[in-house]
Amino acid sequence: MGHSFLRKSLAVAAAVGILTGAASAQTIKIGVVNTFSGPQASFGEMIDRAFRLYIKLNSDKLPPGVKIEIINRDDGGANPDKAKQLAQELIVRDKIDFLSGITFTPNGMAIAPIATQAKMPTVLVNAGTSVVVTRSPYYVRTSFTIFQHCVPLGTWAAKSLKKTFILVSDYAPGHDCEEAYSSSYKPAGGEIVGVIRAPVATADFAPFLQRVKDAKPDALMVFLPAGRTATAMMKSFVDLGLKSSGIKLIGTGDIAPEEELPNMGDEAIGTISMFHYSAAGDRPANKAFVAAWRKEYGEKATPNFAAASSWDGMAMMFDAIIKQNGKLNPDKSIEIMSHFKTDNSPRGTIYIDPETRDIVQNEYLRETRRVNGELQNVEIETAAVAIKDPWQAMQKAKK
Amino acid sequence: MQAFASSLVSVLFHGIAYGMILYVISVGLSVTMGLMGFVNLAHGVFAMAGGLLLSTAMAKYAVPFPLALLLAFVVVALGSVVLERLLYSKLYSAGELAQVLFTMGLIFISIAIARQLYGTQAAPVFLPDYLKGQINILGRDFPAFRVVLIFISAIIVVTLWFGVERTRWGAMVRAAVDNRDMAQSVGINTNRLFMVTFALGSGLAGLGGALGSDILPVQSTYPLENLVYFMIVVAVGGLGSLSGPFIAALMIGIADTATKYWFPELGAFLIYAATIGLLLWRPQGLFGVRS
Amino acid sequence: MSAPALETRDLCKQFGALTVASNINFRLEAGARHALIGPNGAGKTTFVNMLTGALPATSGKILFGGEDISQMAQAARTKRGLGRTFQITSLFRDLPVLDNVALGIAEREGVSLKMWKPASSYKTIRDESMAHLETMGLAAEALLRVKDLPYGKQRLVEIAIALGLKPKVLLLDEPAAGVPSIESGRILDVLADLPKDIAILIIEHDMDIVFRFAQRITVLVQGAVLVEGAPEEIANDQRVRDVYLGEGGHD
Amino acid sequence: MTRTGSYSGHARIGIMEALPWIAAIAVFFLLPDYLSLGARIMIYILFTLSLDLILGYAGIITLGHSVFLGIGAYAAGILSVKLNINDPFLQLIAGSLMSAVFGLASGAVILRTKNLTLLMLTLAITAIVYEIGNKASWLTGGADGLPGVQVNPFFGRFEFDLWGRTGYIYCVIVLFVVWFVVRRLIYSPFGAMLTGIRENTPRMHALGAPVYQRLLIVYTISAGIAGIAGVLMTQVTQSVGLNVLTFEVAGDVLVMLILGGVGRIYGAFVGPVVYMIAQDLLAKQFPEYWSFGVGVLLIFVVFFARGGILGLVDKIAARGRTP
Repeated sequence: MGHSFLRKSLAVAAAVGILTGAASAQTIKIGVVNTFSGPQASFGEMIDRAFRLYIKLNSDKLPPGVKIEIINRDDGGANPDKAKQLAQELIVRDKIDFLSGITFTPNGMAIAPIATQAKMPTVLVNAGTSVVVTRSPYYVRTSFTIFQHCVPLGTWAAKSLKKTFILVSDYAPGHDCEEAYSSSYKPAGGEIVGVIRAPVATADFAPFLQRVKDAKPDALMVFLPAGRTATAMMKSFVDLGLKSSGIKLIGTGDIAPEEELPNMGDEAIGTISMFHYSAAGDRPANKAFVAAWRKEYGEKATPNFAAASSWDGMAMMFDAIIKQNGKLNPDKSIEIMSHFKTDNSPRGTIYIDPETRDIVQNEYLRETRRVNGELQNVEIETAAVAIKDPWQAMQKAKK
Repeated sequence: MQAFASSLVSVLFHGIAYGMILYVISVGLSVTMGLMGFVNLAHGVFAMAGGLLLSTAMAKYAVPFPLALLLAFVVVALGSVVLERLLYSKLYSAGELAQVLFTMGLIFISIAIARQLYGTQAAPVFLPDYLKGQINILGRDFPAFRVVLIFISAIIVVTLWFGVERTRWGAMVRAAVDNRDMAQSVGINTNRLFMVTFALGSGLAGLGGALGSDILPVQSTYPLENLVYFMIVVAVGGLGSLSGPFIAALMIGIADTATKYWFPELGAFLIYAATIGLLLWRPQGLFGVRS
Repeated sequence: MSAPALETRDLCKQFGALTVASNINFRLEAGARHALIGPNGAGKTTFVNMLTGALPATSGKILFGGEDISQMAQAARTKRGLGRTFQITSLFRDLPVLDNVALGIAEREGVSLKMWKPASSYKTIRDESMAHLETMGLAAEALLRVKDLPYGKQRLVEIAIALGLKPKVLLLDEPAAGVPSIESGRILDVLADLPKDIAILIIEHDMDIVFRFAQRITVLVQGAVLVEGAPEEIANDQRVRDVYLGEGGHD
Repeated sequence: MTRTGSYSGHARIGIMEALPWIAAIAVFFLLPDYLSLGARIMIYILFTLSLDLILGYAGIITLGHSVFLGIGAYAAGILSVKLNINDPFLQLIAGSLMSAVFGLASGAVILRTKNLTLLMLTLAITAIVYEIGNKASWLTGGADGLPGVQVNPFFGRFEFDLWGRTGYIYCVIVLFVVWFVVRRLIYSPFGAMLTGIRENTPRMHALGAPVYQRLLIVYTISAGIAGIAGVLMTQVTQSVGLNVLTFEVAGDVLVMLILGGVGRIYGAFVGPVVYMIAQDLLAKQFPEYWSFGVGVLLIFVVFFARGGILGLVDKIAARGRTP
């Protein structure tokens, strides 16, 4: 009885599907596994806002009759089992055409097998561990990799800062950054005078920084998880007199996130960070992006790197939809997205490396400054142009 | 050798600062747990509230720092009385499980409220200029704020101990911790005693949360993230004791700092392992009146 | 002469500076009906707790049938045949009366670690529990929860549990405390009918019960044995009278 | 009704007890789109059931039960990824054993204590194991998780599929077997004895029960069952993340059990079903209110419904019976 009921309901569903299809109003569904709750919830908002803003401003470019629907699901943070269930449901139940979001690497790892199984074109807009994009041929990444930041940072630092102390969070991305920085810094003549792997949950950085201070390096290279501990680190850096003793604070953009700058105050001024995006970037595309963002979400709102990646990720999905005129084929979609290129990203020129399906972008050296009374990460140099993920190259070299 | 001595001074300094804050926050927990036998996992909520109050008062209403500290103490103490009368007091004899669940519920609620009001970022605390920078003591530079923090905490500790040793209230608390039934039978109004003590303990937590916002940044998940440390102080120090948690807090503060300084790769291992060892050696804590 | 059922030698207990038992030397002969009396706070319950192992003694020895059990855990002492009841009823209040008794029998019989067959299928345990309840006149209440029983009957359950352990020595800590006098008569009848081979030590305030039941009486005052003797000796002992009169008589 | 081994009651399986299984089968046919959520619910029921054994029956309060879920989960993951052992049943047995051994070892140490000290020790041990999981990234993948877990098709035929059918059936069958075993255990003299410990530990001492040894046994069994839940989670997700070792998961499972009802076996069924469906429906619409809601719910249960949902059902049923 169960079976016949099931068959009937499927038949009804199919009939409805045909009818709506015939009406030529086509809805393309994008399933988003994202983080809206828990301590990392700010990602969810950034990504969702970027998606919706792009759709709002660009829906006229879609083929006639095509509409985009976003279906959000909350994974609550790095919860692979939950993320996988949500992705599975989006695919099976909601019959989505694209999967996106994927804030955290473990979640991306868990979803990969079903993305492959379901041939689901998936756009990673945040997870930053190099290996994750290799887990499925249906993965494309618009975000970044840790190696992309930390390798150029090492290259740049070696030019003027001869001795570095490294402080990274003691988890996989932190270890990646430590490795990446050393790989370019040491061959260029830099000396690493100490490494501290601090527990991820560190609240008080004073003891670590005291040791850094005692080691008297030229630079302190810091990698922390995005979004919560940077302010505490920055305060201790100044309080303990590291800044006044001339040690340069350098790191990825995570040590001076736009949303935390107001809380940091003048302590943050002079911080050097390597990142793929700054809201203060003066490219016209970025100025337009930030202006649109503020118009939509208020004068005080500022988009961050996750917003930029998501904006570009949506642009990429639009590209695939437009090029196929709304008649989507997963393999075709992946093919198109793997060759995506734009000069109009808020990040400048970006493209996808067809071989790795990974992002190729510029890395900007920024310095935190006060501009018109507002703290900004001012891009002072394009440190790397069209950099591919160095990790992939290193893996190849190993083989 | 001199380098080692110098680093030892640093470790002790930061360790004591951290330990002092842990103590000011946790002492109330030790006393209420010893006095009322209440497993209050939500003690950190009061500390968070203190920190958020301080942040708001200073950032929004430009309240000077000392006044904001006082405000944190008073408001949290008063707020805790309301909770105590309405909810806590109903569960004094309800058994551990009910207390654990109730206080977990409080934690969840407070996290949600804090996030709604303050977002996920740490609440900003902009110290006045006179607390910034370095103070030179005996030829060494120390961060000014931490010096002040140790100083204020020391005053609080001395006042508290003096209060418990010399006042009628203190005598009643000590009597009731020793033997609640006895205290009741000699005419101590334990209801009021509990309320006042709870308020004081929570107020101190609020003060500690505010004072320590530099060391333990205040954000919405604060009560959960720091729960283990507060509990360790109390469990290791011993329930119902004033001096036990003091020594435990200093030990934890210094040990934690020393690990971070010399063996950062050990992370929190050492603290947890030491806690487990200590509790197995003395299940009632170092100076516990009861387990 | 065979070893006494239970004996203590120089048993002491101190809580900090407070001495609650000092050099207690005590013998409970096999099959004895012995009472332990003394004013409030004399240390009677502390003494019982040390005998059963609920409290460790500070110094001294406890011998059970001649064997030194001073260092033994409470459960092991129970297994050897040292049973007790509690002063304040300490029952499984939410469980049926029958189960209160059966749990002890199951421990005695060593079936508590059986994990597969339902407890209710262990007929012998069930039948024996019922037999003890019948002895206590509680057969009709076997399936009620203990907390639904009147207080006097709860005291009877206490004794039924103790009997279920088939003790060689039974320590009764105020079996009739708080029981209305009608029902305390029942308790007394039950006690009188207990098998003769069980040595019984009763702690009791009710002197009627003590004098009707006991063949020997030990008087404990401030943690020390004041005097021991036959009931009539105790009744006529001036020191005992002083102690009790000084207290304003017993209740 | 509190379900408990009893010398005075009976242990027949009632009609109502078939309900969960009828529901499980019905879901398979009627809600084929919900099977992956269904499988996760089954896993959490298993996990909650293991907690009910020690909390509901033996009265041990723990804030670190996730450690056993995590050890089972990582054991299965490491077996597959590092040792290439992909037999599902071998993983199941190995994971459960690992977890049980850890339960035995840690229980032997901590069960000598009680109350707050015990609570703290459960927390501290879980925190340490979490740290190890994070640090030993060569073995566990650290914070990136351990992906690429392979599970051979069951009996050489049934693979995990996109719809989650195989996973669902597998989880239901494992749960059924464990449920049957746990039910026997609860109704056995051992279960009756556990209830005795929960109700009145000093009295059990006086009855001659070596309480510590008994607690250790049940703690080990519970750890083994939680380990099974962990293995299932790894197998169904085909990867493992550090989240299985967090305090959050330990807290979640506690909430689920309390919500369903403690010491009733079926509380462990009702709690996760209600909690996870509510989370699935509400958390995505009102993520910011979710933890607020859970907090209010907990307090409500403590003050007004100590027996959880099943306790409320009992009360209503009792009211219906007495006119």
